[in-house]
Amino acid sequence: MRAERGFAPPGAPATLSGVSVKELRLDVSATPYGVQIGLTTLRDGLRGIGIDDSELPSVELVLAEIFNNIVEHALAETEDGVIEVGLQCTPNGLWITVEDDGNPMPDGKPPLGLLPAVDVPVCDLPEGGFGWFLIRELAHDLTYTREGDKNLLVFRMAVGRGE
Amino acid sequence: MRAERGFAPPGAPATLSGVSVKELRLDVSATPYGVQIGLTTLRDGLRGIGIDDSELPSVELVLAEIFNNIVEHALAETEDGVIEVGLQCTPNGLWITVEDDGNPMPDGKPPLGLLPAVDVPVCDLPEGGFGWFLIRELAHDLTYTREGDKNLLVFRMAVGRGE
Amino acid sequence: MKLSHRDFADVRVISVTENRIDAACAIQFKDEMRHLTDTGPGRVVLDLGSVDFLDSSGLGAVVSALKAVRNGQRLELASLNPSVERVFHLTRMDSIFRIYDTAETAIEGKSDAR
Amino acid sequence: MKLSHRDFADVRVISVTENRIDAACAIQFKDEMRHLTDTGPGRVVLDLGSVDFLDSSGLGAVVSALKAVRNGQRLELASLNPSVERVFHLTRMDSIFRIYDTAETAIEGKSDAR
Ligand SMILES: Nc1ncnc2c1ncn2[C@@H]1O[C@H](COP(=O)(O)OP(=O)(O)O)[C@@H](O)[C@H]1O
Ligand SMILES: Nc1ncnc2c1ncn2[C@@H]1O[C@H](COP(=O)(O)OP(=O)(O)O)[C@@H](O)[C@H]1O
Repeated sequence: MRAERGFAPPGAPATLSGVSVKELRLDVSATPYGVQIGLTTLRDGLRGIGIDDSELPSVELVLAEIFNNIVEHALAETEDGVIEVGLQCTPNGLWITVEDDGNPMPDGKPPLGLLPAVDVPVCDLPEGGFGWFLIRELAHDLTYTREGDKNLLVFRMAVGRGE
Repeated sequence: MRAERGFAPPGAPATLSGVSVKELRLDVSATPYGVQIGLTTLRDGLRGIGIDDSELPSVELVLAEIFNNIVEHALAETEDGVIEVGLQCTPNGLWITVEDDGNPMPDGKPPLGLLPAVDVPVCDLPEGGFGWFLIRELAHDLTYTREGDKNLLVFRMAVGRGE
Repeated sequence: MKLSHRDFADVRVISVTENRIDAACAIQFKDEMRHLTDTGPGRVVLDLGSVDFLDSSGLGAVVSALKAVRNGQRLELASLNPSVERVFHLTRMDSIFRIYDTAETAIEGKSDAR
Repeated sequence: MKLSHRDFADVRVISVTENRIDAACAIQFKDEMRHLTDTGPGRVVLDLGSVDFLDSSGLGAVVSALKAVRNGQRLELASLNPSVERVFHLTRMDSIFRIYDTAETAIEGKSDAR
């Protein structure tokens, strides 16, 4: 994990005074195995900033889908791509930022993430196309911005508000 | 059925003297329904020239595969195409000629007709590609020639040698 | 192309009421089969007893019907006439389908007999 | 990606011995599943009890394993952890697979129970 640096995700609420800022930053190597290692590392980090064990799976799933898409699509042609992740626990949930310097989203927007039809013959069942559906199901307040040659995703997970 | 005309399929043996020539000619309209009607009509005609009921299915199958391919491939762009069929019973079997004025065979040769693999998952099973396999399994001495802008197929079915 | 069907305890028997499945009716056969398997139980038997001619388009349509079943659903065949059986045999498709001599033995047959 | 398997009278139980099926191992999982269903009996149960993380690549790999079965063969699932079950539920894939609470109930379950 990198040294912490100033952190204020666009769209995230200003940190309330008196509330301890719990944040985490991580560089993830943009390969399938890098993603695997990154997600495993984040499990411990998330526990450390107050995310309950029962809340970890949905955070891990959303991050996995976002990371996988960046590896497969945004940074597909890049050898040593890096994904920068920031996570901050706030009273209204866990705010997450994900940055990469790969290709922009198609049409400059993240996919709609419609659920592929599953009441079809076995041979026609979809083997993919669930990624952005899952992201949109589980993430809140998601914004995407293209800043220069970087992609920036900011969103909130409704976790970490326990006690 | 058209009026009979001189009939000597290239490659067919000269008709032996003393053996009654039993032949049949038919124009088949090059559409799926035309093929259906043509094949049904041929059933009676084939019985008439001495083909046994038990031998009809293989002849009908080979003709169906050849006709279907002509409709789908050789004459696909033609509105009112016609397939000319000649059948002649000889001591060494039923000689058949099939003529159309559609596109030539790919590479100037009829397909090899290899059996598609069937020991595969259900979803990968072939739904087509059996036509020329069946033709080559059941027909003998098959030759294809492109004559001007016509395709000519000549082959022998090992039927009609009964009694 | 007309298909009729009879439903038993845990099996639907679909009968082809015409005597050929060929290039002229393959697409219609596929569509009707799709509807009858969609709405059918876990086991469906296609009775081909009336069919005395099946070409490779017809064979492809039967394979296509197999590929359109739901998870756990099975499509089996019954009453193949010799000329139809021959096409299944030549193309090895007889190794893909469970084939019963008659619809009756199919109905009696245990669904997990394969 | 390590898969182990145990064969019973008429069912093969395949167990994933790692704790995740994700983008890094999805292809390997597919290949090994394909081999184990190819050589397996008519009924195969995939025991996911050790898996505590499955992403959409992993889900796609399980669907792909389903699409690779032979005619009449069925692939069923057992022992989904809550996080894995959630992915199946959100994507409606729980309507496609027969899912047993444990591998044991799957083994006892009648093969034509669906
Ligand atoms: N980060 C990204 N950068 C560029 N394109 C993307 C990104 N994420 C998704 N896409 C595009 O959106 C499509 C849908 O993504 P998703 O729902 O995850 O399904 P899948 O990746 O399985 O196709 C992808 O196929 C890709 O074309
Ligand atoms: N009479 C023909 N004229 C032109 N091309 C043909 C003809 N017959 C067959 N072909 C070509 O050979 C291929 C294989 O034919 P076939 O074995 O009958 O399988 P299918 O027609 O189901 O694809 C066809 O897809 C087509 O490209």
